[in-house]
Amino acid sequence: MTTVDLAQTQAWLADFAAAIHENAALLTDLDRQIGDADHGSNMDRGLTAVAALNADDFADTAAYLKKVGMTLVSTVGGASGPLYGTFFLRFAGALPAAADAAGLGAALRAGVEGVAARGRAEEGDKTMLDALAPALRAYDEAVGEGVRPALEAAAAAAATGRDATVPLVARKGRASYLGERSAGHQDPGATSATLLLESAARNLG
Amino acid sequence: MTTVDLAQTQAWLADFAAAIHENAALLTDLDRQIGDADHGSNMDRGLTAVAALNADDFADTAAYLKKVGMTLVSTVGGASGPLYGTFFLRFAGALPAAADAAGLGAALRAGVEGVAARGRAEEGDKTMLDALAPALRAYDEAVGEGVRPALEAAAAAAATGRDATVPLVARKGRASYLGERSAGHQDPGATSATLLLESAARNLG
Amino acid sequence: MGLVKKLINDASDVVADALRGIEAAHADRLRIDHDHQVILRADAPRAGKVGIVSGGGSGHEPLHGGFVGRGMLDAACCGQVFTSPVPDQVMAATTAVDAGAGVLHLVKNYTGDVMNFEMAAELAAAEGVQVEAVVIDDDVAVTDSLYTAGRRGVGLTVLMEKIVGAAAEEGLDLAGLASLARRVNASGRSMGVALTSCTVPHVGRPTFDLGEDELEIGIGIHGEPGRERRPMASAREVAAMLVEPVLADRDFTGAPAIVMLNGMGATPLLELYLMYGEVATLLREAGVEIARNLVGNYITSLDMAGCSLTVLGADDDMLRLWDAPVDTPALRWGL
Amino acid sequence: MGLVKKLINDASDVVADALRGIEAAHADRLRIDHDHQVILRADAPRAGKVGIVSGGGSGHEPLHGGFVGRGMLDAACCGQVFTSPVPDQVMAATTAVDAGAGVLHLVKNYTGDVMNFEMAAELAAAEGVQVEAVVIDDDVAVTDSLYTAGRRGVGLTVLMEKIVGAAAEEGLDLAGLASLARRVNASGRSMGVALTSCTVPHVGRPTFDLGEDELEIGIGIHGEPGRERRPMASAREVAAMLVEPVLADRDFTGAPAIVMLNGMGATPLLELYLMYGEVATLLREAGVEIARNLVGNYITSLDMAGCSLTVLGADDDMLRLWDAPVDTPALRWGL
Ligand SMILES: Nc1ncnc2c1ncn2[C@@H]1O[C@H](COP(=O)(O)OP(=O)(O)O)[C@@H](O)[C@H]1O
Ligand SMILES: Nc1ncnc2c1ncn2[C@@H]1O[C@H](COP(=O)(O)OP(=O)(O)O)[C@@H](O)[C@H]1O
Ligand SMILES: [Mg+2]
Ligand SMILES: [Mg+2]
Ligand SMILES: [Mg+2]
Ligand SMILES: [Mg+2]
Repeated sequence: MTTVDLAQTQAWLADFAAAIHENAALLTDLDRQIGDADHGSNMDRGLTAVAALNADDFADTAAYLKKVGMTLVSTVGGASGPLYGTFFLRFAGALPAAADAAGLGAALRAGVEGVAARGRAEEGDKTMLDALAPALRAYDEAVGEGVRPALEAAAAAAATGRDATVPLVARKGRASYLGERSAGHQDPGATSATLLLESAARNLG
Repeated sequence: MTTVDLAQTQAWLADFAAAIHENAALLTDLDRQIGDADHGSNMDRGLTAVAALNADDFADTAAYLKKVGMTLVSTVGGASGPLYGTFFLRFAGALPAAADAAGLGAALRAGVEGVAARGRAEEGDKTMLDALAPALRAYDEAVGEGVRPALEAAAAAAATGRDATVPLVARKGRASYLGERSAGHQDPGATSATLLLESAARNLG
Repeated sequence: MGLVKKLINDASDVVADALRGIEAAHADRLRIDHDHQVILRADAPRAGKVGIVSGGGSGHEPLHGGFVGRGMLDAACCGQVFTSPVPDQVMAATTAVDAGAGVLHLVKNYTGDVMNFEMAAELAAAEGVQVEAVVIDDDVAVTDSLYTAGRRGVGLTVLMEKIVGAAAEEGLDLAGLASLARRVNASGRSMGVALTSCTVPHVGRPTFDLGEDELEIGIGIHGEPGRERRPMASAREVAAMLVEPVLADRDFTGAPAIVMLNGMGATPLLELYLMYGEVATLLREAGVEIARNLVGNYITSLDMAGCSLTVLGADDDMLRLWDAPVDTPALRWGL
Repeated sequence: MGLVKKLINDASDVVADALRGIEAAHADRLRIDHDHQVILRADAPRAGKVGIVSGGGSGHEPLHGGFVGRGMLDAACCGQVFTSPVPDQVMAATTAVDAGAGVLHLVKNYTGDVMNFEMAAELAAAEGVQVEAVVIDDDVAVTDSLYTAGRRGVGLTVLMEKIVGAAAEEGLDLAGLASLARRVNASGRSMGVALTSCTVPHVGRPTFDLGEDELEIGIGIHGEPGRERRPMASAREVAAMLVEPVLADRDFTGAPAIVMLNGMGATPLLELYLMYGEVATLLREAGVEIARNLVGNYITSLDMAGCSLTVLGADDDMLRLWDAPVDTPALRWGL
């Protein structure tokens, strides 16, 4: 049975940091269309700080991930800082030692629920939750197949959810100020959240 | 012997006002290149006020032209207001009753010298004097032929002087701040001064 | 991308570099915590006084840092450009200005600002600092509903910081200040218009593109597109586009009003005064009695051209606090 | 041409309309002579006091109208945009503020301003008003020579109006004020840079075009092109382009300096403070002791992006007058 270890977890975050850096201009450009043009630079600043953490400094995966969450809270700012920070803090809090697919699923659920609670958003509000919530459902459905297949299903569902944000009228976050004019644009946070799950699927399990 | 009367004089100013109005955008655009983009609107504002004067309100041509000068001083502003104002005030002061070509020449000389005195400029400084001074010389040379031919010679000399401002480096007025960069542009004031003489040649004598 | 056309060094250092300039300019009255990018009153904390802390993304100057000083804020947290400050910054500001009487957070209603201030308040409470937060949401351009993020906090923030800051200076306690702030928020409304978007240093191109003959109506302060695009109009017509939705949202007759006509950053003062003339005429025609006014750049959006109108229906208390002495870099009177 | 993209009604009415707004905003302290487009202290003329009159083209706000009030100007003459006022305006201002002690004209060195003020002074003298004029020419971007129009008057005008205005408020007589003004003029230098030109309302397009990667160095305050075009540079490099020619023109070591970092109209305050940080560092490294400073939009060029630096080598008298109370719409302290 595959379990998630500290090295894998750090690889996940390193991969996510690289993906954010590569996509920073895209994320900012999406945010430019229906927001304030900073999602890419916000996330890039935070993940650069996360990538600088040394896994050897931490007793276990949960401790490392807790620090990841605190680092994001302390460096990202904006809406995405507390949301991604909460995701990792709750994720870390729910992650069992030597987590298997089910354990990882519990952590993922805690993380996603943390985002929903912190942001008071629901699916369909055109936020990162529109990628995270379907990803969690897909993960749970595939959890019996093991960590990697479940994460692959989650990443695919996140991408579908991200694409489905395009026609939505935003009800939460900055895009909501645009009202009807927010329709026709892809949500930046759902885009970065999909990168998060894609990195997970490439590195965990 | 042709003399200059009040009706002719008013026709001159009306024609000048029309010429300025037609060329306002050009004058402003010339000023935009080496100045502050207001020569056209300045002159247009002033000549609109001049055109509204009623010649019947004045005892003679000199009184009318004095009012023209005062009106320009009071409405144009900038460098051209005092300069054109002074031109007409001095012109009016030197104009004999029922002026013939020589009398008109004396008035023209007084006007041009007034501009030079007020502006402390010399020919070659890239100002309106570069049109006015050669015009005066040409007028004096042709004065024996009568008002109309002398004014036609003056207008042609003004145009030549105006064109000759293009290569000059400005030493007076706002264009002087540009130093060498003022070369290659036609002086706006020399351009409007040429219109003044062309209107005179069309209406006086 | 070449150098973005701004007076900056590196886009990532804009806030840090500007803070050095603010320190050089105002060392006599302000103290800068460069680690946390917090601007503090040089004499903070003041014994017995409730600390007033605000902050948000940078790019709205003079808000908030220009309003730190006697009679207004004790501290301002400077986030990155258009990015809410992080909880560490708010926490540092909060503990630095707390003198035992507690700290009031004045928070503009943006998801990021609200969450980051909330997290900081939790941290501060855990350290025994009494914190209250009041959220400002005065922008009538945004439809309010239970299901949305609600209205943005915009121009009223300036009036709020002045009035609440004056009350804190007078010694009002934390509960009293929070309730005053909520009264101010309930009585103020704003509406903005843009002639151009603005360019975020990191991005190097305008956040939105607007045709030469278009206006963006109902904009916020982050260069985000507004609610509606309309054909370019005269100042008189634009004034009506600002005044009408404000008056439609709240009845401002029957009480004196404090009116701010604010520039978004790139609009000449000449135009702001001209707009104020138009706005004041319309307000008076609608029966609003303008008791006080403020015309200028107070809450900006980098180099955006445009302006916003804020109207606050003031009671005697608010008027008195408005007139009270204030001594900050950007607002100073009655000393 | 469609509507020019500005918050105005008709381009010809910009000044008249803005004056109505200024009146609406500052009726408590200013009086407007709409016929002559003159802004006056509400309490002018003041018995025994020399009247201080300035003015020039509009489009530089808050200069000059924003500096009318206690401790600064008695009247400001508002020409059309970028166009010197006509003698009638200056004459109206002069007679309105004369209380028998005479009137000092503070004139920026532009051919038009100088001639129009001169004509007005002749008219006023004819009516028995004692008038002195001091011409301000502080712009080191322009080569001075006997054969040219000389240097422009730019940023030093703000410092001049403050210092001379304070001395007039203290009761200094006309001759003393004129000599103080000449001392200030002799001790101050300025240099400006533009990132964009500006758009004159009547014209509807920028006065000059500048590439995305170009700076215009040595600009004045009328949107006119500068002395030189250079590639876009960092704030630190731009600061050197301003500081070096100023220090090359006059030795500012050995006496305290008053330094102004002024915005041209469309530059965010965030950038101005950032620039001030860079400029202050360079000045200090060059041995200049900055005793006082001013950062913000004080003498602008409509919607031009850019900034200017003014340095005044001050004696004790000037410093004291700088610190003296001032109470105008745009400058207020020490009350
Ligand atoms: N209330 C919320 N709940 C969940 N996600 C949200 C919420 N508000 C905003 N977001 C997400 O945050 C993203 C924007 O992040 P970012 O641009 O970094 O912050 P800001 O909006 O403060 O500038 C949005 O695209 C959206 O996915
Ligand atoms: N000292 C001077 N003597 C003669 N003509 C001058 C002088 N200074 C400027 N001019 C003329 O005035 C013209 C500019 O007029 P205008 O644009 O109306 O005024 P301003 O330069 O004040 O904006 C110049 O093109 C030049 O011909
Ligand atoms: Mg954003
Ligand atoms: Mg001109
Ligand atoms: Mg943001
Ligand atoms: Mg001019």
